[in-house]
Amino acid sequence: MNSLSLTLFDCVVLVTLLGLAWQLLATPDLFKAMVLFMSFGLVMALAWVRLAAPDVALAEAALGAGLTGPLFLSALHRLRGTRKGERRQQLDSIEHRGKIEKVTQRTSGRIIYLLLRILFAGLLLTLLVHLATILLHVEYENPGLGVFVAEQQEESGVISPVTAVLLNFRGYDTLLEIMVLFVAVVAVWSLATVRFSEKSGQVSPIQQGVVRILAPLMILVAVSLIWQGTHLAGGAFQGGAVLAAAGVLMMVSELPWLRLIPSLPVRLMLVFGPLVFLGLGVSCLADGRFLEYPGELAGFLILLIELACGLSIGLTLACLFVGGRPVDDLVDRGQLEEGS
Amino acid sequence: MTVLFAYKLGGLCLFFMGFTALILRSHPLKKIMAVNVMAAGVFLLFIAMACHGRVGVAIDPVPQAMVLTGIVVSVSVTALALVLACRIQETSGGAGSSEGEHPPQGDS
Amino acid sequence: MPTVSASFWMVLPVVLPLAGGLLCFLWRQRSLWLPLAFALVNLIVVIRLTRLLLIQGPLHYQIGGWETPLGIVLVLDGPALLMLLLTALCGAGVTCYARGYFAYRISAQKQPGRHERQERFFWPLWLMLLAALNGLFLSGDIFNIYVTLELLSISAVALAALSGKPVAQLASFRYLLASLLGSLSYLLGIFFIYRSHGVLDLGLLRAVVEPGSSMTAGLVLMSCGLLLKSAAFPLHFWLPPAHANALAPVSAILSGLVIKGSLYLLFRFWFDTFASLISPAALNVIGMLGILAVFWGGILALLQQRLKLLVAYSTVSQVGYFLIAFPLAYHDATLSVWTAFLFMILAHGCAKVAMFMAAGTMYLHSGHDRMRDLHGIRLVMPLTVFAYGMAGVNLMGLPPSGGFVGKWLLLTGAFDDGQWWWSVAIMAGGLLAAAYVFRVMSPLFQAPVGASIFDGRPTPALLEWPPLVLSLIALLLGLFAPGIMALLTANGGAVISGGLP
Amino acid sequence: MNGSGWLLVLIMLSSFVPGIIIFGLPEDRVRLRTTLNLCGSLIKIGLIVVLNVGIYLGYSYEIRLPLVAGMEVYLHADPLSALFTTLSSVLWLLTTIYAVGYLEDSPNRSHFFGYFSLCVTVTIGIALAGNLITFILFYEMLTLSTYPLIVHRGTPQSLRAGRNYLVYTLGGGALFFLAAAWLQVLTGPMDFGSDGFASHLVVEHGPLLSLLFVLLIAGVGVKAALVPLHGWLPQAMIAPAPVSALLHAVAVVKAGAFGIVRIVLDVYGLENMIVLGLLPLLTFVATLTILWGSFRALQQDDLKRRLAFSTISQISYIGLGISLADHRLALIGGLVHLVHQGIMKITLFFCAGNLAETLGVHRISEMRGIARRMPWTMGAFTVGALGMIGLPPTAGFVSKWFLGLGALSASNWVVVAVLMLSSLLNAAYFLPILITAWFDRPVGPWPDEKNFGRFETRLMLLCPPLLTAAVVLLIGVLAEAQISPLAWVRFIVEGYLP
Repeated sequence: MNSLSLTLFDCVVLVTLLGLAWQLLATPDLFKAMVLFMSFGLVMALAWVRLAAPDVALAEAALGAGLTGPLFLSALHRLRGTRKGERRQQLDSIEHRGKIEKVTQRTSGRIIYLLLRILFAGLLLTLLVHLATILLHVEYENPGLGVFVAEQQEESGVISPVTAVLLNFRGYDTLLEIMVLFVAVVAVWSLATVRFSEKSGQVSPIQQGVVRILAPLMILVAVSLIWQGTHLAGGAFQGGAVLAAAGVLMMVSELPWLRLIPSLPVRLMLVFGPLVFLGLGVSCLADGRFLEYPGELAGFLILLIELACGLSIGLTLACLFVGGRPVDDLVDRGQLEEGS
Repeated sequence: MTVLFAYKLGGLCLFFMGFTALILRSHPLKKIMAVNVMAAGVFLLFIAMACHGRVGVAIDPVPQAMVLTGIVVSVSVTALALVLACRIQETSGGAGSSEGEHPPQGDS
Repeated sequence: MPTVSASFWMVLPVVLPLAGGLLCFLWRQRSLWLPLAFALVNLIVVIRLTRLLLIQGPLHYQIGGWETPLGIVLVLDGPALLMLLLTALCGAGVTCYARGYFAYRISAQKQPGRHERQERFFWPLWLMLLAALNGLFLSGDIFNIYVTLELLSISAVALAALSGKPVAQLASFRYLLASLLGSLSYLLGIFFIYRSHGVLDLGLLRAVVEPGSSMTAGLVLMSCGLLLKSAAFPLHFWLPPAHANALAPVSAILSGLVIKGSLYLLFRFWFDTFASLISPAALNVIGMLGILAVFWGGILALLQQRLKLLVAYSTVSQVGYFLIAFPLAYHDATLSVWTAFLFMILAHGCAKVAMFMAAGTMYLHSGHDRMRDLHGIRLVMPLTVFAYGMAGVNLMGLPPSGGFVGKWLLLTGAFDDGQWWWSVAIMAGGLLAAAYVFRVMSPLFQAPVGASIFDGRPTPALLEWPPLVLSLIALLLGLFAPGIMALLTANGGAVISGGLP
Repeated sequence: MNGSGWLLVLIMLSSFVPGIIIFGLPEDRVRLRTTLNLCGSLIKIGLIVVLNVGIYLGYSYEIRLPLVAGMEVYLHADPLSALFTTLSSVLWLLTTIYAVGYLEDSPNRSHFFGYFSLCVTVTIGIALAGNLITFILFYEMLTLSTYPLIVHRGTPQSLRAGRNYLVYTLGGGALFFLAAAWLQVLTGPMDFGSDGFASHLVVEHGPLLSLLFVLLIAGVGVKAALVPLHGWLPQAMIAPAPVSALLHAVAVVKAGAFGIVRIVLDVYGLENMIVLGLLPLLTFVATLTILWGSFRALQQDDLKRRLAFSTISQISYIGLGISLADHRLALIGGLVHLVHQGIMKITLFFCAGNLAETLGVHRISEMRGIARRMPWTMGAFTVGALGMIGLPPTAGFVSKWFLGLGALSASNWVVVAVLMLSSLLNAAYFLPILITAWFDRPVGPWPDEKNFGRFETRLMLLCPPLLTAAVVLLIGVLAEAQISPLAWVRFIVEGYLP
């Protein structure tokens, strides 16, 4: 692949990215926007591959497009009530146009509105140009922290540099990031009513059949992704995302045992990953500092953390998709009867 | 060299496109999408910087780790925002249209 | 130079509340002992850190044992410790108050299970927020600060939406979008800074920073993000509805502690890490924002009918005070203005938490917070009204409060630099604060007309004592000054970790 | 030699601790509350006698609490502060006795007496303040502790009066705070008693220092009720009688006058004042207030409002004396009027309170022949009124006499004319009251008469005015005695004009 075709590829990627983004934000129809959003995520993953960032590409594909898309779709579905016909309704545009009409009845209103938009656009453009000129400066000669990572790579106990940074050099960041995920699921549970997965009863037998084949496969892929995280592209987040996709698939096809799962095991699994990471970090305090894995054990400990977090992340993302809480203590049961 | 600059410029454009959409669009779902586009723009900037001049050779893993963290954080925040938007719609039926302060019924 | 410490105490303020949050979620904790235990242990740890700082001076703790360019370092110096103390103190107060608040609500709830659910999810979210705050004050790495800011805002938004009312959820949705925008512009700032020097650690950054367009752009973007998160004047739209409609303990946390995090960061970036990039013009802009905030917040607070909205707008006005401290700190960024800034933050933190708690107790008892017909509540709950008054004295900056000492230092700082016009804004802010505090207090002194409309149920101790204790602490802060001074200049070490530029 | 600084703290605690305890007391513990109050004030008076003796013998009492760089709480007892401390503690004892009698059955007295003793603690603090920052500290706390007293009744009018009071005092306090901060920046941290700042500063910052002086006087003038800033005083008459007595004779207004004395003598120092030429300004404001106060008092029919306006004019005698401070006699006259005015005014307010409490009489037109019904109260009132006018046997004569001599020695004819005119005006608005009380015949029943057995009113309400009236006469007659206020003022003035 000589450089010409590569640059051509870059242009195509960039143009589609910007075009998709523009179209995605401009279109009044929400459903169309969401489809564009998912394709935007996939093209972005392509860009990451082009920029030699395989881990990020995997994460973007699995999380960015693979999970955020369905999240949006289920939100849209819930927002618009269940009737199919409404999905095409330009909810966004009606509301938006309504506002503009109110303002621009009088010609003066219209001029002011126009002026405001021009001013706003002008301001943003100058800011964009200014930042772009800063980018134009010849790259500062600093090679970033890559050099340091290369030097201390072998002490980190893993081969893949990204995993080394993520879980060893800057493991504290990842710990806090997993806590962010945990807080997200707690927040979603605090808001939602008791509804782990409604029983809509419209699941066709074909889907159930396919799920029975596909789900174990996806779980296998997820575990392998987590496993290879230490030396190739992959890791807890990417593996967790695939696991979540498997979980979502199972929930959407309403497997009976899944709907009535009590809340304690789910909560245990959610807390398992963060607790293991935190516990291992604290246990390192015995003869060193927080999160300072003892020499040769580093590789093994990192793998342990990856597995535990991968599982928890998978369940967390699945719970985020479902949006409801599992049925558990009496109070919830009481609420369930009232159907609130 | 200019290819990386093109990617960075693309990232900046995404950032500002998302920013304008966030300000102008009124529907909550559109706003959340705009935020995601902005985040994608910033991540593009980070990864383009990670190559340090030679396209296709990633010598600096730290920005990649940062972007990974960023992606996970933005997914969790998007999920929370979507559930919030749905709850607002269900309880008051007035998603995004800010009809000002509700009279405070009951407690707060 | 600060000593590289191996003591694990430095990490506990973050690790303990994290573990607490996880366990509270796991055990569906409703009794007070688990969260209170974690809050008190956090207080003990911070006190232990105070002694550590006094003995060894500023400390660095390398997480994972990696040196700074690559690893993350926790930094403990005077200002950071004072913020930890504030968070620990107010945290313990809020934990007790929240327990009393939910117990009271559960005993009087109409819809079964509603307040149990709220309380069940309050504890994990609150302890996570506490961990995020402690992490933010200790962190010495700009990307790590981004992650703690993110954890802080997601838990704050979740807490704000906990009350379940549509108006609260709409407000917290806007709050979420605002803080997301802030975080993204902060991340963009990190890009520009990392790009120019490939360094993320604050200490190294301070050594290597020199005026350059990329660094300045990075600092400006990061500052805009932080200004949005701390509701500086033009970007304050999301604060009043979010803080006023949240549950009482939540609005106390949001106004008293969460706002302080990003303000503290702003001050640390501008006067410690990137001090050489700062131009007087930029400082005057921030000062102008401060003046506008003081007047805008004060006047709007006067116009409010609802008590909690008044207190929320007073937060907007008080944020203006902190911004006014910026232009005064330029010439002699020595001790005096750091002290003024920290005094104001400590005093305002305790006072605002106490004020919101007192307002919450009044709300609980009367079922509404319309100020006009709250008179006569003084006889039912004298301690709470007294606590509100003390917190008000603090906001006004009247002696003997910590706010008075802070205001005095700001004034003398202003006159020292010859920039006397800031003092006019500071005094006007004080008078505005007096106006909206007495607007609430004077009806309380009115003799109740006819039978007292408040049900005779005595207010539980857990609802009355935390606000009282915290407002008295805010009051006596002025007298603790020598102690705080000793902390700031711990054993000769300069005020800030690496020493001032 | 220096005595222990802790004496000062003890003096302040002797009224602060009872105050805090009383706050916590339930309503019905009347006897415990009264005993706490009384022994608190007795202990305080005992300590102050020890203090005065110590100061007379040359001991110095001071205590410092450093707060922040350039800011420390510094209590220091010099002769001037001893004068004000003695005055306020003695009058606090009498007012407490009177208040116990006056508020016999009114609601939430624990709060009242709590704030009451807090207020006196703060007044003592103002008296003992050793530098400007401590003065501000207690000066603004005075506002906070007197506000609840004014709005004690909880009626809408008292709330409006309280709001008005706050607007004036907090505004003045803000100005004072601003000017003090600026002054400290110019002159550096400075204690009282060092005869003002270095003279070279006057050369460098002349106009700025004059501006700061105007701001400081405006800040203090609010509480000293100088003319443009006196609006709050007549409205504060809504408060119960012991409060208006305390406010006018002891705490707020006197603190303002004391502030003026401190600023002129200790912050700026006499030489700097003369060089800056600020004394004529003070004279002008004082004379304007004296005449305006007397003139407005003439028009009032309500007894307490007339007394309020008379206070406004009488307080400015002190200002007048200070404005002629370069002449020894005028300074003595001004300072001694600080004490005399306090005692005379508190007598008048006690009597006004008695009339209102026992007969429900508030207006002067209702006082026809009231002396027949309450001879003792009206007797004390007469002594007080004659003192205000300045007739010989009373204390008022002493201070006006010295003021007159001072004005003559300064050959300032305007001041002499003002002194004579104001004495005439005093007579014009006090004598009619005495005439209607003693010589007219009472017409119809008293608005709301209550009788209290053998004496004309409760004993607790009758004794304080009689006591203070006797003191007024005593001071007048024994002016030259060794322990009279005049002797003490001479001892003070030696410190300033050797």
